[in-house]
Amino acid sequence: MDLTTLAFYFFAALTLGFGAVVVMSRNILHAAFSLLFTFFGIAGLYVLLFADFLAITQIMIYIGGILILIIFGVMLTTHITGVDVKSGRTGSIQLGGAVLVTLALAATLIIIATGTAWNESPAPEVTSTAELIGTSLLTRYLLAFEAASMLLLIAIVGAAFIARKKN
Amino acid sequence: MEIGLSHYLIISALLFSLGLYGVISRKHAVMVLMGLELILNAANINFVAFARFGGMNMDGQVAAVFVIILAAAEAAVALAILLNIYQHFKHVNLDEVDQMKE
Amino acid sequence: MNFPILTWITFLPLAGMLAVLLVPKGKDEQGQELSKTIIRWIAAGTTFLQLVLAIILYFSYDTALAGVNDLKSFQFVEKVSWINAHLPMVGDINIEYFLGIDGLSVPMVLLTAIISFLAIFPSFGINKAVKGYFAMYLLLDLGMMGVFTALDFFLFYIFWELMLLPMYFLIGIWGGPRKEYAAIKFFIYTLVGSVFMLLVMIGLYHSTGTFNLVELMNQGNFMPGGIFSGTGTTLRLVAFMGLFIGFAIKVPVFPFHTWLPDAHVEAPTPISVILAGVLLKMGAYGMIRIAFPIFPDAFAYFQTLIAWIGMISIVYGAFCALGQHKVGKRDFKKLIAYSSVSHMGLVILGLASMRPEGITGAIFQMFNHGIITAMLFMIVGVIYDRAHTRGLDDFGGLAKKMPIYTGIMAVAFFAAIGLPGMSGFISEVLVFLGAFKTYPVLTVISGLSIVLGAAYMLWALQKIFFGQLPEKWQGPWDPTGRIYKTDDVNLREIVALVPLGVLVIFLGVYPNPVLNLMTGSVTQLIELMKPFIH
Amino acid sequence: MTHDTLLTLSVFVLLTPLLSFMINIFFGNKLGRLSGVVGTTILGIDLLMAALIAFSKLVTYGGEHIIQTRFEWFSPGSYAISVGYGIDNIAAIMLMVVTLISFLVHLFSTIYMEGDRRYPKFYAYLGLFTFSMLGIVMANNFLMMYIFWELVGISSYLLIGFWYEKDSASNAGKKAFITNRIGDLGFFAGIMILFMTYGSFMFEDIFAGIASGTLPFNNPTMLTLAGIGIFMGAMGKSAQWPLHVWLPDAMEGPTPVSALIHAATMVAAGVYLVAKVFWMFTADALTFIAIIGTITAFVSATIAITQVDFKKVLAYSTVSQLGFMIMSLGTGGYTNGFFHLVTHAWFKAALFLAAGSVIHAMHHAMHHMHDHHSDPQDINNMGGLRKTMPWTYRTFLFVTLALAGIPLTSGFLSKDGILAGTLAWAKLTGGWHWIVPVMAFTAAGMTAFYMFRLTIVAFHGEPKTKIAGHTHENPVRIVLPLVVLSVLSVWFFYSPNPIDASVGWFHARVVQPETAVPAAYQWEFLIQDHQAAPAENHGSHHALNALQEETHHYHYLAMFLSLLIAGTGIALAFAIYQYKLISADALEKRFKKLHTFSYNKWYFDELYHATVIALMLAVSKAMAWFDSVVVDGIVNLSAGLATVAGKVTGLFDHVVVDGAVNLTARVTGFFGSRLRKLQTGNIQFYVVMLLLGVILLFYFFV
Amino acid sequence: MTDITPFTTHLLQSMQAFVPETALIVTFLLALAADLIWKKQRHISGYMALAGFIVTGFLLVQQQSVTGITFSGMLVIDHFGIFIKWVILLSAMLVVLFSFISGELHQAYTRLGEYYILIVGMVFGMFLLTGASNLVMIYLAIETMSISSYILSGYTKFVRRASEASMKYVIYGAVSSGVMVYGFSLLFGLTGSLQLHDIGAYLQQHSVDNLTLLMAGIMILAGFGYKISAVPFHYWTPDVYEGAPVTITALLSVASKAAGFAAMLRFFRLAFTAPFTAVDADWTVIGSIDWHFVLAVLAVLTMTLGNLVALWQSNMKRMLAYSSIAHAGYMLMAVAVLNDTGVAAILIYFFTYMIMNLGAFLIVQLVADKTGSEDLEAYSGLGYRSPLIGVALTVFLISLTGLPPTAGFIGKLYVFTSVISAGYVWLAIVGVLNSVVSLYYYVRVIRNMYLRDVESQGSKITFTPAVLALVLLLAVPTLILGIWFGPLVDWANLSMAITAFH
Repeated sequence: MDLTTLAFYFFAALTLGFGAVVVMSRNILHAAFSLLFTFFGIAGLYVLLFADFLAITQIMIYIGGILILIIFGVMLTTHITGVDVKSGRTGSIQLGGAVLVTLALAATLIIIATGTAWNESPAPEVTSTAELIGTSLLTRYLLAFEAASMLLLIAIVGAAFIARKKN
Repeated sequence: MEIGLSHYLIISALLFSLGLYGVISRKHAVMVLMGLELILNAANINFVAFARFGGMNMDGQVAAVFVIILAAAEAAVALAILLNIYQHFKHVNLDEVDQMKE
Repeated sequence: MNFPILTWITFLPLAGMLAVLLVPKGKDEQGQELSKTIIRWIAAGTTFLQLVLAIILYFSYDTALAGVNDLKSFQFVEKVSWINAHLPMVGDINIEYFLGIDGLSVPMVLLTAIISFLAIFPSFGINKAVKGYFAMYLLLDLGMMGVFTALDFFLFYIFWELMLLPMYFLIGIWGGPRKEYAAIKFFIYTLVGSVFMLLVMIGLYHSTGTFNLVELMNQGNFMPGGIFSGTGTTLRLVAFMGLFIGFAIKVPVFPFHTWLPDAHVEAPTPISVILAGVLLKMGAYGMIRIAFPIFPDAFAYFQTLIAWIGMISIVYGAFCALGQHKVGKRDFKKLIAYSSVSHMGLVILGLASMRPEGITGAIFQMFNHGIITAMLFMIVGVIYDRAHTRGLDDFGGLAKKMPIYTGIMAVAFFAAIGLPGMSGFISEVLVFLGAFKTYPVLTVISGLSIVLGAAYMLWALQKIFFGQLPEKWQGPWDPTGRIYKTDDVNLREIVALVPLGVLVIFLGVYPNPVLNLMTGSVTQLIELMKPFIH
Repeated sequence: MTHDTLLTLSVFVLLTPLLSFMINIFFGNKLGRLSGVVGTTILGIDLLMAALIAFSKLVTYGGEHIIQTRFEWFSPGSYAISVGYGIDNIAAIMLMVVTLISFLVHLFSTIYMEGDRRYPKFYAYLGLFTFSMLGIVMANNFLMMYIFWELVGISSYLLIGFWYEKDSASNAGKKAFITNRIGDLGFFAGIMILFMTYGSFMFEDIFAGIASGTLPFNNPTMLTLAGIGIFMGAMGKSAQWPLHVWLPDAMEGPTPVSALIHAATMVAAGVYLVAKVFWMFTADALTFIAIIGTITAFVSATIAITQVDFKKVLAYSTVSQLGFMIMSLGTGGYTNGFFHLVTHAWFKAALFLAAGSVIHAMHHAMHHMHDHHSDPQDINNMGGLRKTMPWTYRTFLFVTLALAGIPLTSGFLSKDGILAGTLAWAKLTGGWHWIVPVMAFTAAGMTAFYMFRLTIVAFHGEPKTKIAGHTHENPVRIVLPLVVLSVLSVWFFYSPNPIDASVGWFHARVVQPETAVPAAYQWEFLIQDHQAAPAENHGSHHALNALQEETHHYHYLAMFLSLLIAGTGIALAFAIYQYKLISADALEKRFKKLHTFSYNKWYFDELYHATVIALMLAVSKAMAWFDSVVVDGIVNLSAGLATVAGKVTGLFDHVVVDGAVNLTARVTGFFGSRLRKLQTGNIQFYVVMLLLGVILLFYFFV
Repeated sequence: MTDITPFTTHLLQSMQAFVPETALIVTFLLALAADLIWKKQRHISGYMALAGFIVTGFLLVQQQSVTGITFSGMLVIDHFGIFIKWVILLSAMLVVLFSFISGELHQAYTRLGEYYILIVGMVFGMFLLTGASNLVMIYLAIETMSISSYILSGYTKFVRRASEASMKYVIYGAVSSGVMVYGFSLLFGLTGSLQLHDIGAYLQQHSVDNLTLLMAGIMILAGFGYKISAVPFHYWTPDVYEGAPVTITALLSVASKAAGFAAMLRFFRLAFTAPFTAVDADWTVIGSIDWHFVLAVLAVLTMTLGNLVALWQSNMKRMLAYSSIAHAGYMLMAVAVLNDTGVAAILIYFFTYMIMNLGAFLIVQLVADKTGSEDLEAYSGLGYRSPLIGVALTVFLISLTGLPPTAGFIGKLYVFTSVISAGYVWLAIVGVLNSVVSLYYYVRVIRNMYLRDVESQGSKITFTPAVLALVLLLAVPTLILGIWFGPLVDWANLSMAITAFH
């Protein structure tokens, strides 16, 4: 078992293990912090997949941005001191449905993942993906890039409006 | 055993399912949002893995970049809306926000 | 023909409707009454003009020309391109404003004009939302007339659907206690029928590239590969059944008839008159104008089934009418409604026979049933207006109180049971003769209606007119004498009823004026169908 | 008088009564009591014209089969339907019968109906009836026949139910009409068979078609069936068993109406029809006719014996006599059957008018005594009328003799012929057919018995009630018709020989027509020896067929037997009711069951109520229920409308009905509200459903 | 360094085709600025938006000649897209007009700056979606319009149910788009491309695993299905439609659906069918998955559920929500035939649907403003209390039912024509039976307006002439299109070909 393999299993365990904690923990703060480790594990997987730029983006945006946002959300919508932190699950029938549906979907996806002849080809050696991604974003994906900025603008205007307390 | 594409895909599938489970089963809306993030991350693992094993196809990584951007925007808007819900209900338990039905 | 008489006759009601809508509302009490009167007379005038046009049309109609599937021998044809658009895989959509009449439609046009005009008189009794009532009435008139004059399937369909909404309102707003139920039931039933028609229309269009009903009758116009091309294919059978059910619901025949008793019971008198007098005829008309000649092969396939349906309707309707005897509220209108099912079953049986006598009889029966049932409903209306009940048990001995009424009533009742000397007899005999040639056994069973018809009609006659007058009706109908000055029918009612009675007797003795209209067309229709009938 | 004149005049004869109808229906209220005068006058004119025609036809053109015309009425499709009218010898005679009796009834009614508030209407209906009846007489095709047939039905409906305030009267009218319609159904079916085969309604076309060997559906049975169908029409009108039930009820109508309709004309229409289309009956059809006639004659005779209502006795007697006529025609005795029709018309009309006279007198007496409860028609309330109403009694007695078949009366001539005919027929056909003459003779005997029972109980002895004692003879306008009709029942009007009708003009003019039916399907003895056109060998005995020969052989035997039996019957009646040698009550007790059975008319009404009518009502109820619950229910179910109309009693109990409604509601609920419940309002549930959707779609399409 | 000259040339060309969208961006920014500058002006951004839409309209007319694949295959500009853009633009303009008179919005706010701005943003997202031909682009466009609509549906944030609607919308939308993105990733894994054309080309040349393709397809359909509210991805629709302001509900029900259909059709045309097919022929579906059938099943489910549940609704907005689900089902029938006739039918249907549905919502808005209720009961006697409104609503509902002589009939006529001429008779039969069911709930409203409360007749409700003019602006075309629809068909006929090749 080489190092890559070991690293893979480590990051995979990190991702899935904390992922499980995220969705199962009764304490919302535990969940939020577990999410951090999940994202970290994913970033590790990206590295293993030669996506260095993405790994860094993952850490910066997710951990630095989204997760902070979420923790803010937790703070603003939960009485930290109260019992509320321990958020329950929904009703048992629905929970049963959730388990079933999730398991069915997971099984199906795994069957598909392992059984399919994917479009695979040997990867050329790449040193840094940042340049390639940058070129892509400013050439082929220029429109998408610009549209994304527009989207962010809309999101800012909208979120700001909704989150404002008074008109 | 060589770590191949399917390993990543299985991780992604499991993460996707975990995310869905979170969305479905958690009462607290913020936890639901966390589940959503897991879903999007699962898709991203797919994109990146396919990019890697499909001959370093950068399209996959670019797609993942966009997904991350959108996830951020979505999270922001969703949290803003949650705050608004909190104003009304004094909680964000999704199963109790069901005034409109049938 | 320079004067577009068919357009006039069809769209005159629309002009009348606009005029009605433009009548301003008087503000004070007196002004309001005035506007109601003006509206009523506008409607009467419009329909009267329509009747005049129909009579002119009747006298200038050339009975020598056959029509049916021969474009050249249609009369008063008006043909203008209306919609012209191209679609892939479907080709050019060519919808024409195409009106014309032949022997199959002339009697119906006449009938529509007569009934529409005469039903105005009972409408004078309507006092609620008069403007809306007459506007809807005239819109309905437009739809009915359009159905009988249109020769383009698309146009036909539009007119066909156009009547639904006015009819819904007329039953629903001005109807009886369960009007909402009856109105929606009517609406939904008819719509079920017409959506199938829509599908077949589209399919036909896809197969031939035309909506022209006359060209659709030419099997040569079906393009190879069209879904209705070929003969006797399953799809053609299905399409025929779709059309047939669509029309059968309107007729209505068993088992699609249950909307009729409800609609009749709840509808106000003039609307019952129109419903029975004209609307039911549209179904049977659709069969001979569209379903049979376009799908002769499918007709041949289903001929026996159709005859069975006709027979069952005849007997079933009669039994149900008789069943009013014991079951449920004994409602006069319901009785007549079921008798309509029975009488319209005769039409179906006649059509199924595909014999000259049968078809002629069927069309004539449509005409006669229109007139006779219109009379019957007006007659019900007369006592309903006075007594505010139609329960057969609530009456008795009216003959003593209302002798003239009884006389008119007797004519209508005897006409309804097919008494010789009345027009209904001729058509019944013709239908039976024609049907007997093709389906002897079914016809003999249908003959049961001769007995049953007499039974329920005479039973009703007895219930209402004979025996002792109940205590509560001993006095005058209207002690104040404001609305009804006499106990017997008033002038307005006589004006509406007597022409129909005269027509019934006249056509019973001398049916040629109507029969001659259709002989040529009926022969043509049978010639068209003959090659397909084994 | 040329043919054309004769035909034109017939049109006038036909339409004149219609004129009376029109005048009286539209101007009756203005005319008031004058309407009777108007009606009677018009009928008088009509009678004169009819007499002219009858004379002309029977004397001048007696040898010609028929004087007729045809024209096209209307055209369904490519050909036209022909109709027409014509006068043959039997029509000429019938014209006289109808117009004369109608005239006399008009006259009679001027007194009898005097006090009625709808007096003009009564005359209007009489006019309409006469018109319709004349139409039947003149029709030379099935279509016209059927049309006037129905018109007769409707006018008799109006007349029977004339006193519609009484439920029994309007019920009787309805019953008459509907029972007739049942027969008409067969009639119409027969017509349809014939029209389909021969393409025409004209008698001549159809008979020519049959003679040429064309058969309906190429099947002789169908010709028989057509014949039986036509005969069913006759069964209805002529009140043959089992459709005879309407006639006794029809006595609810005013008595002159009974005389006109139920004695002389309408009920004769059936017999007339059978005579008119005698050409087309096959052997099987004739046998059927004979048997129906015999049963009718016998059954109704037994019923008549025990009835106590004056008019009911006469009614059953009428039914019985009609049975005789039909039986005669069925056994091939064409001339005698028709002869009996004519003679019976006179004396039965006389009997009914006499009954009317009695009832009128009884009414007056009751009115006088302020008695409104007694039954003026119950013979047990009468007695001794011989003294108070001598003219009525005399005429009544004479026509009773005629009905009983005593020599010197017309009734003897005709009935004797019939009985001889049955013997001859039984001999020629043999086997169980002998039952026909046996029953016929028995019925003849019973006729004599019950008629004399009636005469004795009503007229002889002391008045049984005070009312009877206070009766008085009626005025001349009532008595005159009685006298005229009685006189017409004397033998010499028909034959110079009081015991042999065959030498008279009637037999000369009413000749049995040659059958059109192919020989294979007809009695051998009905086929004449030589094939000459019937018009050329009228009025002579040369064209006798085997049956007629045989009838002659039986003439004297029949005469002897019938006299013996009738005499016995009369003697018995006198013994029981006049001289009380045998106690009627004792007999009644002794034969309690038989008496009850007869008194209740063999329970035919009850039987029909329990079977046919009950079945009809059950079917109609079931269908109405089916309609309002099942058909509607199915529709409501599929349309998603949860309404089922109609509370149904009797057939299905509420559990079933409610169950059906609940089922409807439940299924509807499944469609609409169940799907609606999926929209729980819980967003997470929505997500579950979304995923479930993905999974299910995936596995569905795999 | 690669030579970027060809790229810049292409970019400049692309920008030409991007003019209307650019106009929208400019409008967005200008409105944003104007809103900040003139704070007192209540509708300033609304006027800006309206002006911007009109300009965009003009530019769109000019576009008619500029078509092609732009931005390296990110966006396709073709007549099909332009037709849909017109539907989007017109409905957005109408909704802006509705908003000017909406009492619901004005009760809560003195200014509606962000409201109109977000509408512009949403229109921009829809324009992008209409032309998007790259998976990333599709995702991005969907998110752009979604994020705007999340906010807009909760715009009246002091209203509890609006907030609830917005929350449900955002969660459901996020899950749906997450599932869709996962589907995208699977498709990417199968074909190695994000470009729809390339995916199509790849699928045509290689045979791929059906199971996976099906899973990817269904997951992607979940995304589109969510946008067009197709069963079983419709759950958000009733709640959001009920909670959102009427104007936004109207916009969602027409414009957003139109964009969803456009993207879906383009996706199927480009990715799952062969690019070159004979004129007037069915598109050739690549692979052995019967997409016709999949879509037909979705269509049947969608219209049946929509109609059956609509029967039970008593809230007008909610009823119209289910009705809009049903209409999506009718249109899905025409998608299922997967040919140009079907596209033309959808275009015609959409145009008519836009007019009648907006009309219906407009009246719901007017009535809600006057009576304070969206309940069916509020409509009792409306036909007498306000005759013109009553007649107009009757026309709209009849049109929604699909009876002649109204525009809705024409839409149905062409949809059924396409379905029947493709041979799907069973589907057509299900479709017409559904429209019969729909009659029942539409007529229920008419019943309330005319058959109920006739006697009392309530108090008269009056409206300003401007409002009535707006109503007529929608009612009259509904009738006219019912009897004179040649030009519409011609236009749809010109626009039905979806650019399917490079």
